[in-house]
Parts: sequence; structure tokens; C-alpha cells
Amino acid sequence: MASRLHIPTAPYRPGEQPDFSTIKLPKAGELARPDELVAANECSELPFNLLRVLDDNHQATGPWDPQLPAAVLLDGLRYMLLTRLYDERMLRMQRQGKMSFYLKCTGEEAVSVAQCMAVNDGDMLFPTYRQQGLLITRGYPLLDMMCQCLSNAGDKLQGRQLPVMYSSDVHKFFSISGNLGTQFSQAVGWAMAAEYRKTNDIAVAWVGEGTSAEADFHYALTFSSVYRAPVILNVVNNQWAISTHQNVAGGDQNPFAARGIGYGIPGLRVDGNDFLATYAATRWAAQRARTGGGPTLIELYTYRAAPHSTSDDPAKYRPTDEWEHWPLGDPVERLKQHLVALDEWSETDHERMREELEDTVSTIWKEAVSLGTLNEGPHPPDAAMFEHVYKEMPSHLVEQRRQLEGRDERSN
Amino acid sequence: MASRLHIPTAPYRPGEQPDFSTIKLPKAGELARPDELVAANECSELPFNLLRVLDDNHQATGPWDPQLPAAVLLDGLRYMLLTRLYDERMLRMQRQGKMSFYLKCTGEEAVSVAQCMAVNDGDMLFPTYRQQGLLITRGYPLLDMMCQCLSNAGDKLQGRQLPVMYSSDVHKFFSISGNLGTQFSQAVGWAMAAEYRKTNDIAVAWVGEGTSAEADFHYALTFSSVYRAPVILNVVNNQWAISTHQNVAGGDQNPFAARGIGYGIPGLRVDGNDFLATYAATRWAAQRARTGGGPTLIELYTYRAAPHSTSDDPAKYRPTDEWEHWPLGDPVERLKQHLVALDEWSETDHERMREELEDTVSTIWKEAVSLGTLNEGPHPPDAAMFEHVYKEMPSHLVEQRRQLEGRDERSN
Amino acid sequence: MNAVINLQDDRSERRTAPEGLRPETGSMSMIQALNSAMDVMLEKDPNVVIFGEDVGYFGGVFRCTEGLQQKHGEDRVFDTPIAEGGIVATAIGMGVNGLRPVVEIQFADYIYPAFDQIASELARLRYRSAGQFWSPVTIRTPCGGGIRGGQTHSQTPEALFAHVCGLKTVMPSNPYDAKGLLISAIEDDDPVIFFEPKRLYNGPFDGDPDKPAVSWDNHEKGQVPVGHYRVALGKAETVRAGNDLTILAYGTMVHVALAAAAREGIDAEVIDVRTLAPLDIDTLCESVCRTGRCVIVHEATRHCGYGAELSAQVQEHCFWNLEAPIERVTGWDTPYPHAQEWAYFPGQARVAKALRRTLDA
Amino acid sequence: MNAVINLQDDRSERRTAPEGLRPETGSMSMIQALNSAMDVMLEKDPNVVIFGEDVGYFGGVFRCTEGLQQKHGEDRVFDTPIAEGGIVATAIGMGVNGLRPVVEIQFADYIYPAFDQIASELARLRYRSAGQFWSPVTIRTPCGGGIRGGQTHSQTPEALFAHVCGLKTVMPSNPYDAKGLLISAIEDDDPVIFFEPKRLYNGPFDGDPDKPAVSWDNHEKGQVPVGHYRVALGKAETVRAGNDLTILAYGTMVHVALAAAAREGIDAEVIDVRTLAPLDIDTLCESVCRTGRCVIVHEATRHCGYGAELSAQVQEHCFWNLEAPIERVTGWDTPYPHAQEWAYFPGQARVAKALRRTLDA
Ligand SMILES: Cc1ncc(C[n+]2csc(CCOP(=O)(O)OP(=O)(O)O)c2C)c(N)n1
Ligand SMILES: Cc1ncc(C[n+]2csc(CCOP(=O)(O)OP(=O)(O)O)c2C)c(N)n1
Ligand SMILES: [Mg+2]
Ligand SMILES: [Mg+2]
Repeated sequence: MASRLHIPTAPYRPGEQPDFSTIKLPKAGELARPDELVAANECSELPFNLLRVLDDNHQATGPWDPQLPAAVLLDGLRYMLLTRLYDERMLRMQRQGKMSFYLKCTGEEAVSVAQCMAVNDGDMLFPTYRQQGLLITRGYPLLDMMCQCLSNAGDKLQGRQLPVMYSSDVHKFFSISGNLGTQFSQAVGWAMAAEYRKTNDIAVAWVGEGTSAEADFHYALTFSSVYRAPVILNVVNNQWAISTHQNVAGGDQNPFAARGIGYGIPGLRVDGNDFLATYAATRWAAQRARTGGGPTLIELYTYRAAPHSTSDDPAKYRPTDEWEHWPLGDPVERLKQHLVALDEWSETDHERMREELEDTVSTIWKEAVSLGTLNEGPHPPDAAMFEHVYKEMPSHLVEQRRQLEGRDERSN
Repeated sequence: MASRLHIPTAPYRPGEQPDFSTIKLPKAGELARPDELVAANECSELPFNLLRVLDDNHQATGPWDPQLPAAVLLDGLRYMLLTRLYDERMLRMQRQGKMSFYLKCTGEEAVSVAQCMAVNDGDMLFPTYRQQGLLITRGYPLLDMMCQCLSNAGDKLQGRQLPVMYSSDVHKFFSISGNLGTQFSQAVGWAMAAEYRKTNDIAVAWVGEGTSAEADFHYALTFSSVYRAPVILNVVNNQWAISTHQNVAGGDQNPFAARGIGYGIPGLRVDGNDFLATYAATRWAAQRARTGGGPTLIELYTYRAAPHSTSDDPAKYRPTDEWEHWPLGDPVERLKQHLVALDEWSETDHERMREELEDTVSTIWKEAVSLGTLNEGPHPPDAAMFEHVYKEMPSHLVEQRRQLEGRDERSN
Repeated sequence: MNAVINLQDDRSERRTAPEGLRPETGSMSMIQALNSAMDVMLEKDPNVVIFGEDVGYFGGVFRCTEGLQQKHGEDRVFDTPIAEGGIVATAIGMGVNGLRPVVEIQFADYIYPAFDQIASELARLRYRSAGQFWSPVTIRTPCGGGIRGGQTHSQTPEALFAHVCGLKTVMPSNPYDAKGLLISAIEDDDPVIFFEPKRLYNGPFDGDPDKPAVSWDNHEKGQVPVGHYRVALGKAETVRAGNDLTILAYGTMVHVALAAAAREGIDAEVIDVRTLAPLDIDTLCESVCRTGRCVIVHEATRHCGYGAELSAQVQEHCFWNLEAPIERVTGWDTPYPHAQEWAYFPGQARVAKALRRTLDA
Repeated sequence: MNAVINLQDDRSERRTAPEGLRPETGSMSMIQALNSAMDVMLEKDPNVVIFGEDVGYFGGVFRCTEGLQQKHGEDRVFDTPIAEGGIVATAIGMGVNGLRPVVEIQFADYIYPAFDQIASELARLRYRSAGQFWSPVTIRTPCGGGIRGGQTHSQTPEALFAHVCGLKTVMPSNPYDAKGLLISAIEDDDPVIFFEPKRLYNGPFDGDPDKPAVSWDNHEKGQVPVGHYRVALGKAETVRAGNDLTILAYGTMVHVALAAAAREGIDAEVIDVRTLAPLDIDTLCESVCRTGRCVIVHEATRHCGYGAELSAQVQEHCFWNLEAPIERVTGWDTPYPHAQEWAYFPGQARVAKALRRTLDA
């Protein structure tokens, strides 16, 4: 009997009724927390579990509870909310034609905010385009973010990059590449250099679950395993890669966190909408890396509530209400409820914070557009296009710049 | 405390005394044999074991014993010995300057011969340069092999390829690439097409353990996992990649067979010098693939007794007597001893077979050199160089061929 | 502005359409034409399979494969993991086993992870096996700028592929050619890298971003036979006959060149190169030897760009007829910037200046 | 046959060697010169690290890094997994974190798996981050044929890299330049792709495989300062002054060109391009405008090869001075065959024929 070609597909398509009761959700707090320096093969059950700290009553529970002070949690809530509001505003502005493109991280705010808070300021971040929360958490000016998106005269990247492709050396936030995955393996080199230079810094890198199929994922696992590089390798499994379900990346076979096993790299699979679990897992991995334990692979299990980008229409490939059925909820809401349960927060406080942050975003937005928009300018000067191709401009680019500026002697 | 960059190295270097007692050798016959269609996660201990059938007394034992008739074993012995003798002769001829390059598989003969015998004639083989045993087992004429190595007038590949880069469509032996690993992922596509076309054929592919670090290894595992392609993915762990020990490919972290776990692909780690174990593992994987179970990753644990190639001098990087200490012995000798223990074979028989095969190789060699050698010719015609770049020769190549032949009108 | 084009001009088409019978045509955008080519080939040849990132259920981020999975089935049109190298490798293996794979690389900017499989394997398989093995893979990939895509959604790396012997490299400039060339590419037993200038997907574009977008509806080359036809690989097309000078262009730049010449009132002969490898040098040289002047236009960076090869060959063949230096108008030797896109894009003004200079030399 | 070469000719060297004081020199093969360059840089700059396949304990399959691990330590010179893409990615990350990595790709034929990291990342990092991030990686890789390597040990893919803006592309033709250029490359803050013509590793080669091999010992450019010196990137060198015509070549072809001209008794000016990007066009054009004739020689395939760019630029700059078509002598547009290697290799006869044709035109 000939076997048939197996083509995996998404569980639900438009018009179908999502039912995620098939997703096995372990109870919060049940997973044991091994020592950070545990041998990889002694914790190989971890990637098949799902690390959760917040229980159904919004209480933190179990050995992974990072026991963070309320003030820290409130910071986390604030950064997450700011990220969401920033995204909403930018999306509206893109719709109004102020920028060519935008891309939200709605539903995934805990990933970048909690992970960023769990590492040190000297640690180097190698993000994808869906971790704007890292910049917000590290205090990168919203104005600079907006100017980058607007490609205006205030754009620190001189108009070179598509919106959301931020970069900040000062904040140790690596320049985002349009090419998926390439930063994953670079992060390992950065981490090796940190050891070579005997600093205590580690590197933290992200890819989407779809991108885990790229070569750089394999390079990163191989090289970090071989040289035991101090790096945290994160796979954000938000279920979708544009229109392609995580099943097509092999997610229906085994969790992405389990990919580490073969390389001797511990894998943690985490409820990525649980701020505390995400923080705790990252902290564990950071501690491991910093004390010579080498790399950790973390899968952040979450859901891409937003369209892939403003160029995308998810109604074409998934039920529009799929997120509402998503069993892991909304990370902002869950942390809020936890703080409410702790008696540290209320709906009124939350409303006030939202208004305050919305005002902040609005005010800064006004300042940003005063520096120009993509369509109306002012932009960075055209001649800036020729800078930074090399450290010093070679003569052929000087010549091309002259031609652009019409100062070409040969032109009439 | 800053952690230090970890640089793995080989266990023994020239001048050191190899001691492989650290290699944990499970007893033959002890490993359970799950059903071929077992779920990958239900046999995830397999890659951490070492499948062995031949015990210390040269007896076949345990559930993996393929229980092959003596005639089949004798065929295997013959193919392995022929492979070895062919290699020896070719090496001598290379030393005499008859060919530019040669590459032996000494010590690894069981890999190609047993694996080839365990699959069907219609199954497509995607080898590396170290599986000449496949061709010999499939009955590809030694004369054609030699002519390829000699790049002479009889070379079926028209002198285009370096020696040992064989190809035979008729024998379903895929054209060997100089670029490591590329065929591993192609094999998955071939296997998918077999399913698409509803044939019963499977694909079998090989890489060295060093090559497992290349992107194609990851592509092959990902795509075969996602589409459950009927393919056997073999990693020949012969301890060395030129001068680089398997530790530098991550072999000191976890067995290469374990790399499949994360992808939901069962992994088998096999004593690659045990003809019966190698046969049995391959048979299991072939049966699994043919009945819809998808891919299997097999690690053949063996030792590269030969130098990497005639361009290599292993005395520069490993103890010259390392192979003698290798605990898994010589595959030819082990199968011979098994047959002797079965009373099916004797030293005399063996000597006779060796002489007969040596004669065969000698006779064919004479025929081969009568068709030319690399240095003295005759070669395939120069003009053949322009063929097969495309199916039909485009005009610019016709023109270049004319130029080569000096028939260029523009030339004086 | 657009040249007169005779749909009956193509010899291979005549072969499919019986004498005297014009095939049924419809107005199609380039996207629809490409979709139709794949639809026709899926229908015609059971060995054709189509795959790539988001090409299955969704129909591709540019909608080129829309509806094909629904019509032809999941095992003929399907989504892949995000691994361009894996996609091409898989296609190669399938091709060796008798299929005729057509794969999409979502943007030409993302083709580099597949470079090894393309240059070392796909291009050389027939050669190194002396014809025993070959794989008739077609790789479709949208290229080019003018869509505010920034440096990683605007590249046209055709020169890198044109340098690799064993590959055929194609770039159409209109729906009619796109469909006919894609069908030829799929049917061809050699591997073809098929670049689709995405700025032309929905309409011709003459390089002026301030003009309202136009559709293919009113363009002669937007009238496309609904059935099977071929435009031969390896044949350039003279899209406008002229006497003052010869412009060599392909993709979007064909339209920019026509507009620039028109604007300057220059009687330019405009040749759409269409197939970059193997190159139809005869058509090019016949023209340049006649006009004595040549301007080459492409969007990719200049240094070692495809224009260099065109320039070198034209010079080699037409030296004694040249009355002015051959000029190249190209993208600058920088990545494709986002904000300064229109200063980067080789637009009408830059082309016009070069035409003028060449005429006045 | 070899041109007169003045070791004191290079300005950057004068900078390191104090006026009047000649640096201590020794006779070195190209392998030794490269080894010495890395040794000097490991000594001088603690941020220099060297890695690649087999480069550590063993010292590289061509022995270019022999002894460096033993001398400088395992964490400065080490072996890597076999993954060219991973090697370059790792180097990029290290460079961003302050190191100055020098990596070896074992053969240029195997650089393609790293193409994405090189073209999309290494070349563009400074640009896309507006100077915030950059990585001063040097990629060394042996290239070229004439060693019976067959199609996957003989390629020279320089044109692919010269097309990628943001990269510097270098190919030395002798030990002196090799060391000086490699030191400059390592010290340079831009990424450099450093091609090493492996046929020249142990001696100059004039293209005649039947002559006994000669070593660098008796070649002026085999006399190499033992310490630190630079040969500037971006500067071509006139290795033989002449009046009849100009030959542009690099790597092995410099020696073939010199021999071919000598054999024909042609007073050729031979220019070793050395740095392919950015190109020292002034030196080239000054010469061609003077001689009026130009032949370009390279080993890589012709179509879209680097010679096309040279031809195009020379034509653009020297059109009015040209007295004959610019010719290219190159590898054929086929993979590099094993048996027919010497029919493929652009040897003296083919070069000589082109020189003759160009002179007689
Ligand atoms: C090398 C490469 N291939 C393809 C693309 C086009 N692309 C952009 S985003 C995307 C999907 C990525 O999905 P995933 O990794 O899951 O990340 P997510 O968007 O879900 O955060 C694709 C295919 C790209 N940018 N780079
Ligand atoms: C892509 C690529 N990189 C590097 C090489 C050079 N090379 C040839 S064989 C080899 C070692 C391979 O080792 P392994 O995979 O363990 O196979 P083995 O030789 O042991 O059978 C290397 C690095 C190559 N041929 N292709
Ligand atoms: Mg995703
Ligand atoms: Mg090996």
C-alpha cells in the first residue's frame, strides 16, 4: 500500500468554529523547577510541558513563581499597555497614510516586556520585528520609534529602513533585519565574544515559530551547543506565520522547545501570555547562561492576535474570532487581574493608566509628525543614501552622489 | 564570575595514547525493538542507546537480529571485501599518479553494503563520497567506477567530475555533489514525489556527522517531518571530519541520532561496524517509511580508518594507531567471524575470496587503464565540456566551443 | 507611449493557436496572467506541483496562486516551512523524481538562503551527471522596488543568477509575456529563475510615482489568451522600433525607458531583453549596430550588474558602429533605501539625461 | 617574464617602515605570507580571532593557519562545525561585540551556504543601522583552478560579491601583496572578501601546466617583510609598464597575462587589479586611455563575470580613446571540468590570441 503525501494544514479556516479544547493545558504551578545548571538530558521533559505560574484565579503559584514585588509587576503592566497603545496608534496612523507599513504585536506583549525585564541592561537583544516591547521596556524614546516609522527628518536611521525595523546601539537592541532568522545565529557569535572578552553579558535572540525552519535556527543551536555560548534562544510560537499555521513548521509533531534536545540544549515551553511564567523562564535561562551553563531554548506559546502586518488580511485564512477562543487569554488582562487579585490594582487605576499612556502617545505623536511624514516629508536628505555603505565613502559613491545631485559635469 | 569560551577538541592527538574505555558499549541484543510504526515520542530512548546485534562471541542476538540466510550474509561479506579491495587498489593507483585524487571508506564498509541490501532496488540512494559500497552492492560495473576515477575516454561522466563523484541513474544512485549535505534535503523532495506519484519507493540519504551542521540537515529533518516523507536520513558518525573531531559538531553533547527528537522523527543509533545491526536498523526504517510512518534518522557509529582522502595526512591530527583502539572493530572481520561461528565460512574460504576479488579488480583495472588515464589520456573530448550545461546548447556556448576549437572566424 | 505590439508576433504562440484562429483573450493583470499560466499548466500536466511560503490556502502574499489549491488540490499546491533553501532542495529532489515543480520565493530579497541549492545543485546537476539527472524547477520570485518596500523588499538580484551557467534567467515586463514566458519556463527542462517585477503586478508603471496608478486593462499587453500559449525563452523583443538610439531594458524599466524617450521626443528603439540568460544577443546587436548608440537601463545596483554584461557584449559586437559611449542607467551602488526610494529608482529624468547625452555625444 | 616590481612602491608600507629603514624581509610562499599576516595581527590586536573548518589544531587544509593555534591559544584560533553560514553569522555577531574575526571558507566553491549572511547581513549592517552596528569580518577563501580540483574546487565567484555593495573584494597575485592586503583587510572596519588563488599558494604560475613548478623563492614578490606592513585596499598596481595595450587581470591571470605578452613580444601594460571592489578605476583608465587598447583576463565564467564590469567601465571612461574593441578572455560559461581543465583554463594561447587580435584591430 502506497503511503500518501501528508500535507499539514491549519486546524480552523474561515467559516469554521475554533475549538482549542484539544490543547492540553497543564495546571499552573505544577512543573518542577530544576537547578539552573541542571544537565540538559536531566530536564528533557520540560519542553513537552507548558510552564505556567498564573492560575485560573489569577494567583501566582508553584516553584517557578518569580515572587516579584508589586512595583515591578506594575512596571511590566505599564510597558505592556504602552506597547499595545503605541501599536494601536501607529496602526491608525498607517491607515491614514502617514507611513508605508506597520506591524503590531498585540497579544504577545508579555514576551518582550517580561523577557526584557528578566535580563540585565548590558545583555544584548537580537529581536525580530515583533518585539517592540523590548525598546519600550528599555526606555528607548517613543519619539525615535515614531520617527523611524515615519522615515522623517528625525529618523535616526536616516530613512533607510521600513517602519518598525528599529535599531539602538545604546539600548543594546540589535538592528532588525528584514531577512528572517539571520540574527539568531549572530547572537551566538555575540555571546561567544562576551565570553572571550570576559564580560558577564549574555545575548538574547528571538525568532517566530515559522522562522525556526530557516538555516540560522540550526546554526544557532549547533554553534551555541558546541561552544556552550551564553545565549537565550527564543522561539515565539504565535501559531501563525502570515497565513501559514505552526503545523507547517512542524508544530504538530513536537513542541519547538524540544528541538534543543538533540543538541544537548535544555528547552522550556512557556505560557507566553503569562507574564510571570515568561519572566521566570527567562530568568532561569539567563542565570544558566551567566554561570557557564550555556544556551537555553525557550518556546513562548502565544497567539498573534493582530494581522501579520498592515499588508495582511487574516480573514482570508483564519476565523476572525479565533483569538477569542484562544485558551491562554490576553497577557495584559491576565497581569492586570493578578495585580487586582493581589489588591495592588483596580479597574479605575487601569483606566487612569490607559488614559495617561494614550495621552503620552498622542503628545509624542504630534511631535513626531511635526518632524515630517513619509509622504509629505521632510525626509532625511537624499544624499544620506550614500553614507554608511562603507565606513568611508569610496570614490564611485562620491561620483554617484554627484550625479544624483545633478552636479555631474557630464550632464548638460 | 565570567564563564569562559568553551572550545571542544578531539580526545586524543598525535603522541597521545587513545583509550576508548569511556565509550559506553551496551551489550548486543539488549535493546528492545519497537513496532516500525511506533510513535516517535514513544521510542525517544533509542537514539541514546547503541543498537548491536553481534555479540562478543560473534553470535547474532536479540530482537533486532534480522535472521538473514547465510547466503545473504556471504553476499554482504563479498561486497564489503570487494569495496575494501577496490579502495586499496585505487589508492595505490592514485599514488602512482594515475588519478588526481582518491578517497577510501575503509572501516565503514558495513554502512553502505548492509544499508543497500536492506532496501529495495527501486529505492533512490542519495550518497556522499564515502558510500562506494552502494554502487558495488547494486552491481554497478567496476569498470565504470574506475573510468570515472581516471577521467578517461570511458568515463560515463565525460571527465567532468573529480574521482569518486560517481553517478548512476540506472542504479538509482544519485550524482554525488562536492558540496556537502545538499543531497540530504533533496532526498526528501524525491521521497515526497514518490508519494505524490503513488509509487512504493523510498529515498535513502547519507551525510557525515561533520556535515550535520549544514543547513540541509535541518531542512531535511524539517521538511520530512512536516510532510512525513518516506525517507531514511543517515548520519555516518565516523568520528572525524577531515581533522575535526565529532565533538566539534556537537557529538560530545548528544548523539546525532537524538537530533530527530525535536522534529518528531525517531532516531536509531547503531553500531555501524555491525553488519547485522546496520541491516536491521535500515530495514526497520525502510518498513516504517514504506507504510506511511515517515522519516527515520539513523546514526551509524563507526570510525574513519582511512585518511580523509589522498590529500590528507591524519598523522598530523590524530594518533596513527587510533583505529586499532577503536572498540567496535572492523566490520569485515566481524561479519567474517560471525560466518565462521555459524560454520558457514573459514579462513581458507576467506583467503580464496580475497584472491578472487583481487584478481577481478586487477583484470578490470587493466581494462580501465587501456581506456586512458588522467595524465596520459585519452580523455573525453574537450568539446564535451560544453554539453549538458543546458539540455540544448545555447548559441553562446556553441560560439565558445567554436572558439575553443580554434574555428573562431575572428581569430587569425 | 507604448509601442505597437502584435500578439501574433510570437512564433511559439502560432504553434499552439491554429492558423487563422485567434485564441480567446481576456484582460488580465500580471498577477492574473501568472495565475493563469500556473492554472493552465496544472491542468495540462499532472506532474506540475506548486509550493512555497503562503502559496497554498492563502494563495500567496501577492495572490499569484489564488484559488489554485482550491481548484487543483492540496497535494498539488501547498504551503511550505519558511526555508528558501529547503524549498529549492525539495523541488530539486521532486524534479529528479519526475515532477515539474514551480516554487515561489516570497521576495527576491529572500532568495539568498537558497543560493547554494540553486548555484551548486540545480544549475549543475545535468552537467555533473552528464545528463543522467536533471530537475526542471521553475523558481518564481517578485523583485524590484517602487513599492515603498525598503531594502529587503525591493531588490533585483538578476545578475547573480545570470552569472551562474546552467540557469535560465527571465524577467517579463507585461502580462502577456509573463504568462507566455512562465508557461515556457515550466515546460522547459532546464531550471529557470523567473523574476516578476512586482511594481508591474497591477499595472504598467512609467516611473512617475505622482501619476495615478493605471491598470493593465487598457494596455495591449494586458490582453492575454486564456488558454495555453508560449513566449519563447531566449528571445528579446523590440517593443518600439526607432532610429536615434537603442535602449536595452527589462522589467519595469521597459516602461520607464519608453516614457523617457517619448518625453524627450527621441526616436528610440526600445528592446525588452526578457530573457537575461541565455541572451538573445543578435536582436540587441542588430539594433545597436544600426543606431550606433546604446543606453542600458536597470534597477539593480550598477557595479557588476547585468548592465555590465550587456555593455560588454554590445561593445564587443558593435564596436566599429558605436558613435557614442554605451551608457548605463541603474540603481546606485547602495542598498535600496525606504525614504529616498524615488531618488534611488532610475526614473525618467535620469534615463532622459542619459539618452540626451548619448545622442549629443 | 615577470615585471620589475619595486617593493618600496606602496605608500602604506612606507608609513609603517620608517624612512630609510628597510623592513626585515624573508622569502615566503603565499601560504607563509598569509600565515604571517595572521600571526602579526593576532600578536598586535587581542580582538583578532581566527576560525573555520580545520583551521585550528590542524592549521587548515592548505596549512595557512599552521601553528597559529599552538602559538596564540585555542580561544583565538579554533575549529568550527561544518556550516559556512553559521561561521559567517558567528563572525558577524562577534564583530558586533568588538572582535575582529578572520574566518576561512575552505574553498570558495563552498561559500554559497553563507551567501545570505554575507549579502543580506554583513554587507548591510552598517547601512541599515545608520552606522550604529558594523562588523569588521574578513572572509578568506581559496579560489581558482589549475589544480585538478574539478568543478567544486576550482571556482572563482568574485563577481557575485563585487555586485554586493558594502563589501570589499580582494584577490592578491603574490605573497607580498597577499600579506599586505590581508593585514589591511583585517584592520579595515568594513567587511572584506579575500580570495586566495590557490594555484599561486606555492609558486607563481604562468598557465603552462607542463612546465615544472617553480617556487616563490626567486620571485621578487616572494620577498616579504616579516613584520607588519600594509598594502592599501582599493589600489591597483601596474606590474608591467608598456605602450601597446593594457591588460587588466588579477590573481593567477596576472602571471598568465605577463607570460602571454612576453611570448608574443608585445609591449603590454599589465595591471593587477588586486581590489575588485571598490575599484581603482583611475589607474585602469589612465592606462587604457593612453594605450587605446584593452584586454581583460579572468578565470571565472564570462557571462556577468567581473570582466563585464571592467569592460563597461573602461568603455565608459575611455570610449574616445579606444582603438580596438575591449576583449575579454575568461573561463567558458560551463562548470570547471576535471579532465578538460586545461582546455577550460584561460591560458597563454588564448590570451595571446586576444592580444594579437586587439593589436591588429
Ligand atoms: C528569509 C525570509 N523569508 C521570507 C520572508 C517573508 N516573511 C516575512 S514575515 C514571515 C512570516 C514569519 O512568521 P514567524 O516566524 O512565525 O513570525 P511572526 O510573524 O509570527 O512573528 C515571512 C514568511 C522574510 N522576511 N525573510
Ligand atoms: C559545503 C562544503 N563545505 C566544506 C567542504 C570541504 N569538506 C570536504 S569533506 C569535509 C569533511 C566532512 O566530514 P564528514 O561530514 O564527517 O564526512 P566524512 O568525510 O567523515 O565521511 C569537508 C569540510 C565541502 N566539500 N563542502
Ligand atoms: Mg509566528
Ligand atoms: Mg565524519
